[in-house]
Amino acid sequence: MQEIIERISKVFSVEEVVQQNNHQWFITVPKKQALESVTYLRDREGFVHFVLLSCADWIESGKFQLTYLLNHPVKKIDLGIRVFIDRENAEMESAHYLWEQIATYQRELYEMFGINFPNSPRLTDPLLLEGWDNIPPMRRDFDTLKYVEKTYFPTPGRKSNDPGTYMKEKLYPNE
Amino acid sequence: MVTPIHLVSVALGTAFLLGFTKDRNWKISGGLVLLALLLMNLISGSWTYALFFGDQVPVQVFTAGFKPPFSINLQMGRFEAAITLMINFAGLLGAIYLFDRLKKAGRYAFMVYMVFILGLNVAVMTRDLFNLFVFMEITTIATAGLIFLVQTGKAAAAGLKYMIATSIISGVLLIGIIFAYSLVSTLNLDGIIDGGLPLIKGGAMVVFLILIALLLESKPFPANGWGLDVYESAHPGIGAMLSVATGPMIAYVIFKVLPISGGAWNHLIAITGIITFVGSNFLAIKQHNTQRLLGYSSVAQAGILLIAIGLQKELGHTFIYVAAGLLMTNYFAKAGLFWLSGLIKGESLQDWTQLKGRPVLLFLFGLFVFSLAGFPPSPAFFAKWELIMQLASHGGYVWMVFILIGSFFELIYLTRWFGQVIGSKEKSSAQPDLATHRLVPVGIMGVGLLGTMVFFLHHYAPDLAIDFIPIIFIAALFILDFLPAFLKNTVTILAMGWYLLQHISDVQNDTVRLIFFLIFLAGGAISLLAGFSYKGKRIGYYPFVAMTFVGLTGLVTATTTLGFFLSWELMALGSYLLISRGKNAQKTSWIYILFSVGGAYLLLMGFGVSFAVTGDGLLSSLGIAARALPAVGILLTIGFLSKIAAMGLHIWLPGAYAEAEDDATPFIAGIMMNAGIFGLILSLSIIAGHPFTWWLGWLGVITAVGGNILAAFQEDAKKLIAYSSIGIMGYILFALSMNIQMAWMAALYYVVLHFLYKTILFLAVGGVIFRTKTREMYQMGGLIKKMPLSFISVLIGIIALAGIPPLAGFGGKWLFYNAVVMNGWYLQGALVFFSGVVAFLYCFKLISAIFLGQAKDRYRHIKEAPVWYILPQYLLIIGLLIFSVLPELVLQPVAHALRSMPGEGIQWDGHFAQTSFGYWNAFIVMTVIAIMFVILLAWLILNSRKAQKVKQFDMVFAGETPFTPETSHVAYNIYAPFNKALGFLVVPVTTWFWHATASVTDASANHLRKWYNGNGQTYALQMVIYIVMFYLIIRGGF
Amino acid sequence: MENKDFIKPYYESKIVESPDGEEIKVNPLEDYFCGEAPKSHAPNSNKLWESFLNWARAESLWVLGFGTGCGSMEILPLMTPRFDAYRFGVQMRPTPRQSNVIIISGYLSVKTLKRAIRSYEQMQNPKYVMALGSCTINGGMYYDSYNTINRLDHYMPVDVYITGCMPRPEALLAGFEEMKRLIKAGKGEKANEYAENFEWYKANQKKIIKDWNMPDYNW
Amino acid sequence: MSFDWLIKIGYVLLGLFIVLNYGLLQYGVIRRISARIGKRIGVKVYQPYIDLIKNYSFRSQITHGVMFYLGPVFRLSGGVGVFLFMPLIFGSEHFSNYSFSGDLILILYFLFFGMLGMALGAGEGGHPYSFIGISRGLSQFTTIELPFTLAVISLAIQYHTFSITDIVAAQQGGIMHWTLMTNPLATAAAMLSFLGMMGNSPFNVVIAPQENPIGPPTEYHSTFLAVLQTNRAILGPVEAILMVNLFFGGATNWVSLIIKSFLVFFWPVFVGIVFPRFRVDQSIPWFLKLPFVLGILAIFLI
Amino acid sequence: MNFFSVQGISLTIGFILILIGLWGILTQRNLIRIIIGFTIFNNGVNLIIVALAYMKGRTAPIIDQVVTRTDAVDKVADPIPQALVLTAIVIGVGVTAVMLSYTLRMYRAKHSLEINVFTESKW
Repeated sequence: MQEIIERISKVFSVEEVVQQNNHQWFITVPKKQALESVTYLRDREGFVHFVLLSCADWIESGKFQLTYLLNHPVKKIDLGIRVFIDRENAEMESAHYLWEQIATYQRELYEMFGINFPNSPRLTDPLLLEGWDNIPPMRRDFDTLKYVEKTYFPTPGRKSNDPGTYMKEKLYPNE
Repeated sequence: MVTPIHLVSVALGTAFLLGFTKDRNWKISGGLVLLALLLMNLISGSWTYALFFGDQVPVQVFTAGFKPPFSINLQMGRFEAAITLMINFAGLLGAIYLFDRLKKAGRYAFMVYMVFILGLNVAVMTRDLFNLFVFMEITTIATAGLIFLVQTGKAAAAGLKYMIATSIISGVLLIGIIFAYSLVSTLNLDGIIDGGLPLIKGGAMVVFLILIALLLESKPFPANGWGLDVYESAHPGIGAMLSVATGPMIAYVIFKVLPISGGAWNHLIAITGIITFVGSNFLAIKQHNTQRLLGYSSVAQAGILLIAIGLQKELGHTFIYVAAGLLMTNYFAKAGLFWLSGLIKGESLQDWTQLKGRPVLLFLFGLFVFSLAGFPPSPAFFAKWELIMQLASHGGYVWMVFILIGSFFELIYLTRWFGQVIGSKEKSSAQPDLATHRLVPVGIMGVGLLGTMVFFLHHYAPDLAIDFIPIIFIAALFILDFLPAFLKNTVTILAMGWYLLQHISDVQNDTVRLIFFLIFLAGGAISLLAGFSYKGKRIGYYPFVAMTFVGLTGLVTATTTLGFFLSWELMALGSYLLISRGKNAQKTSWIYILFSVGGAYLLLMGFGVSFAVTGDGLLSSLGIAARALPAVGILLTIGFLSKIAAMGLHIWLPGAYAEAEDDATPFIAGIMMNAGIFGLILSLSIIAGHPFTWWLGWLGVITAVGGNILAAFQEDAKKLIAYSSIGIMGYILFALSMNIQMAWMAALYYVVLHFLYKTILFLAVGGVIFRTKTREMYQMGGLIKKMPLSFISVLIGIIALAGIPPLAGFGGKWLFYNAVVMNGWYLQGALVFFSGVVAFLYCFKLISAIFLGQAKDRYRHIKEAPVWYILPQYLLIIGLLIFSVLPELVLQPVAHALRSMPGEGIQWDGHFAQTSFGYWNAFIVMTVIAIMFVILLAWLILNSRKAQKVKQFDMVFAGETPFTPETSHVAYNIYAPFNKALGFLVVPVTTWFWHATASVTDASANHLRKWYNGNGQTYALQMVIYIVMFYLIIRGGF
Repeated sequence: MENKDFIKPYYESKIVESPDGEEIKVNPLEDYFCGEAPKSHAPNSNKLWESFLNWARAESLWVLGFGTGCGSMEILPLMTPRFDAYRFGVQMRPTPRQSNVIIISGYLSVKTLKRAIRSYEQMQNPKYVMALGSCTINGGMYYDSYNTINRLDHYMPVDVYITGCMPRPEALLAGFEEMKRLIKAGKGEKANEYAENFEWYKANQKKIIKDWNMPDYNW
Repeated sequence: MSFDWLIKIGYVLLGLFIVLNYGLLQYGVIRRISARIGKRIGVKVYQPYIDLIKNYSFRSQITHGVMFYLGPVFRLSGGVGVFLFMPLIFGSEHFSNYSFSGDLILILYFLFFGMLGMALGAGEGGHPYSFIGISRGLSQFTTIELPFTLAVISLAIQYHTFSITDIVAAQQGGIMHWTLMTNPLATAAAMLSFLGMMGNSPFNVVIAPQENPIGPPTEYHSTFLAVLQTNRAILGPVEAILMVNLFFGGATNWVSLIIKSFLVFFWPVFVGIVFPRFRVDQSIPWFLKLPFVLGILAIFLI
Repeated sequence: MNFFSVQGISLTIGFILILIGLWGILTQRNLIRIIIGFTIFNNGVNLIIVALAYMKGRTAPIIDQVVTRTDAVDKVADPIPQALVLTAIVIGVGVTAVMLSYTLRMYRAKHSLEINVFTESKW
């Protein structure tokens, strides 16, 4: 694995390498090199299986972090390519031509985070949220509870408990 | 009487006189020529009249006051008079046609033209061999001069080739003549004939030289490249003269010189003729140049004329009719076509689309083409009939086969040409050249052809034994075609009704005939009602409808084989023309006519064999003939099989039915198809019990299964019904193959039913197509709400078709089961019933894809089919329902008619039908089912009377809604699993076979025609080889 | 945002050409769907007859096989030899037309709600709703999710609630028994309630289903 | 004025009533038996009655059009019609129904009447699954009928009649006279055909509940469905009775009729429980193999 | 017939000329040569005609002082072939003239005298 990362470091400017566990690494690359490195890994290094594309909202630093998780089916290792993009007018190059299923992930990210992927097929078709008319719900500046209270007729008098403390109280009241 | 020598003097005198005129005085010179030709016409005409109709005897004219052998003598007999008349008449019209061309070329051209006509006249009349040679040479040189009228290098080259060929011929001829002279010391033809040349040493060689030269002059295949090139390159007017003036001249010269061989050469000439006829027609298949095609055709016609000349002994007294028929048809039609081709801009066959939209010219074109192809009532039809009959009676079956093969090739290119012209979608942008002086000769030729037709019809009237009023009616419709459609429709329907009432008594005693008579006329009249929905004139529709129906009626009323065959061909021609009116029908109608006529030729052979056995042409004696020679029945049966589209011969049907116009299909499919059944009844009744019928039964099974399975896979509504027709024809064929009463009863019952429900279905579907403007079923859907009446028609139609009780269709199934078990054809029977279950597939597809399912946006405001489509459907439905309740109305008379057949019949007790196997009471079944249905309906209404009416998308769709009507209408290829399981049964083997046959024919014609490589020298070599080969062969044969 | 924006392209009005060249305006929502509102159907006036019919309805509960959320896992064992709901006249049907019970088996996202409503409305009167698990009562653990409803009875009338997260199949059987009891007692008239309070239900439904691209009542 | 016809109708209705109840109970019993095979207790024996009453008791219905409305009527007419033309009890004038107006062939073809009506009704429902189900059903039916046709022809050869009454009469006098014994090949072919005719697994791809929600009657509900259920309760036993009449000696009284037809009826159920479902393109060739060959042998070896 | 008689030799030469002519027609490519071939062919034919009319010891059938009307029957050869050959020669000249005029026209069209160039119309 180290050799792979070394080799890729020679071609791309890898910014940060994180080892999650024995078979999972994450590297961070600049936005411009993201898809090139994914292509490189697929074509040269044998990461032919695309696992997922996910997003994390770093609202504090004004960034979205995209992760392209790739799998090497022979060596049984995963490698995630992390890319940081701007939160304002978030936009990323579409990667649907690498694996067709990426288009669906991109639809999801468009819907949940509002990240634009130009030229991605059926990008604006609703995936889960038919008729959503608010800011994308997975953005951290979206206040879910307020939205629910406004929309879904919450049961009056409903109380919520922290499951941990509540169950401890219930099951082991003496401790 | 004017002495025939004036034919010479007038022509010669005029030619000399022209020398004194000036080029600019073309009016004088031209007028002189026309006057002279008119005069010559009068002379020949008066002789012809006197010789044929007066009591004039043939005369000999002696020149220089001596009697032969010391002088030249001209003879004016019947043949000479007729042929000179033909030549002069063509000469006159040709001069008119070519007038501007000749005028431009100056007075010498007129002179050459006169000399040309002169040469032809004298060559016909002279009885002196050397004189014959001289005048043939004069003709040749004059022809060469006339070829010069077209100032192209191509024409010049063709002229040189012509000169090369004719010079060789003349050399050979001259040597022959001089040796003949040296052997018998006379040049007089009668003298030479009396001299007994073949008996003298070296005489055979002399005969060979003379006759081979004359034969070569008639452009025998394959040493005739030069002739074809001339036809192609010369002016069409000259081509016409070559074909219709020179051609008869040569033929007659051969005819008159032939006796010098003492009969030894007769068959040789005929063999040469048949080779030419078959070969030229074969090569013509690949021609695209009009004039070259006509050239091939002319050569072929000369060939068949040679057959007649060669076989004159066998033909006996009919020779004159055969020869005249062939000669006249070619004369009028070929001249007409050549002259027409001069009107057309461009040389290709495609350019003839310029004729579109000009009904009169199209009519003439069709008249010429179909006369050439030998359709009735053209003289060629009678000539070929007579030829075949006489050949058959002399055991010349091989001749018969080859003549028919040649005719078939001829048919291929002629009908394809015609089809291209009327079926082609794009119209040539060029305008034809419609100068009056060119149109008039064409018109006169057309009139002449019609006149000859009348003459021949009149002559053969006793043999035909048909009613001429219907034929006159067709002619009247042609003339009145400018009237509006509804008027013509009314007239046609009324005429059919009138004819039915007038003549029903003729067939009353023969139930089988009566059934067909009623189907053809009453059914036809009802189905024609749909024609009222069309506006405008529909030029060229009703004459052909009438032609079809006249043919159909003639089939029933005919008592002679000739009458039957004429009606058959008339029907084929009429229906072909109707089908070819369809928008995309070019190819399918062509295939249709080929199969139709192919079948008809088999009939012709069958009738020929029958004539050979019995010596009379009565339909009633076919049975006697078949007892002696079952081949009669077998040939007829196979011929009729092509009409009912038995598997293997079926590929014409779906396309033809689908592409015909929507209101034409019902009577083509529902009614005309019964003609084939009628024929089969005729032919199978005479070979009943022959082992051949066992195979026929299996063919019926295959047809039923194949037709029905194929129907299930169709997307085109009309094609679906068409394939279903094939299936039902299979049932009927199967039933007719069984030689028992029950089976034939079933077959006839099916005939009636098939007529009823197939006409209903085609009318209903035709009405729907009339509104939706598409034939693809999956594009329709949900029309039940818009067209409830059509839906009910189709529903009743398919219930009857599928044989579900209580409608009449079940009766057919019941009779079938009984017949199958009685006859012991168990496995076949089971397979036929398998095909019956397959019928459900297409029945359901037909009704569901059109009427059920999702309505499309395009048809949201569509209206019910026109009332004129609905009305005949419901008239027929009433009939169907009556037969459903009271099947004995059909079955009892039929049983009576078939009582002489072996096997048991049905015992009737009121409505109760019983056989030794089973029983059936249609009346009670209907009553019980109707009462039960009403009660149950009442029960449901009681329970759910308040049901909410919903619209098309209000259905459960797994929580979703359908997207579009198109995506939710399951109608396309719905039997895919069935195809996966049983599709191997219907791989298109037949289509492959016919395609391969067609390609092989096409390719070999294309390959063989390369023989004519266009090099004059090669042509000369071919002639030399021809002479040598001919000599070697006859030496071997002598 | 206007609701219209959510209408799928194939339900937009369009102009098509008829075979005769005439132009036809097609509005799919009106032309393809029946626009009638549901009716309330009064029970048979003959009490005895009606109670007989109610008995039959109660003893023949045909359940629409419609799984939402995690509860559908609990329905499947009902048909196994261990629980064998057939004994109680409970059967599964694949089409709403032939069912009279719909089980909402757990949380309902807005997207699923739309389909659930459609299926419910396509069932015929009388019809019964069984709500399974906390999520249908007060949102359960998804009470603050941006896309799941909290209270089912604001969108369709519920006959029986079964508590639990998730309830076991035994609880479901008990629910069926309860539902039978209600029906036999003549209290299974929620379908009529739905028809009578149609406006209120529709308003609630339309409040959260923003792309309302179907007729008001799905026949 | 004779009232014979009235009495006749009375007996016919009585027979219909008996057959209907018998059919409903039979379905209940069969379902209970098949539940036992699956180690379940299963429905109540009278559950089909409850379902029927329930379906008739729906208060609202929808209709897609006239043919949709008529479809179930056609279907039930088909079922009742087959019953009407079928002699039930041999030797009983009262329970021979209207079998004097048509023979075996009439019954064979009348079976299609209901099928056709059902297909058209379902077709007007416009549901794609209806069309798919119908096309599967019709495709499959083509070869299902073939062995049966051969068997019928074989019977006609054997007994020289198409009359069911006569066929039954020829089989009287003990089990050794049954067609089962005298013509085992035809019986085998027909019984294999019968599997397909009853539409149980493995030949139930038409209504394939999982992939294609119950096929043609997808849109049918409430009273329409009740009518279809009524038909099923009548047609199933009647088809079994047809087999009994043709191959198992018929019946001279109700008891033997019910026992025999129940056993015949149970045969496809038994097979259905054991075997999984065929696709159409598997079932069509299946019928063309063993059953077809048996049928041909039955014709030639009789 | 004696082969070495005048008649025999003439006939032989006539046939040889015919064959030479034919050979020329069939082998030469140049149109003019072909036409010459025809001329030779014609001459051969004419020679045969004359040769056949030959009668030993007789003179040409011209009635003048030498051969009077009365003894013509015994003295002159058969006059008919003589008459024929005149006609044949005339016709031959005519044919040659027509051929030559065609050749002229063809040469103008394509500036060639090769016969295998003129194959526009074929097949």
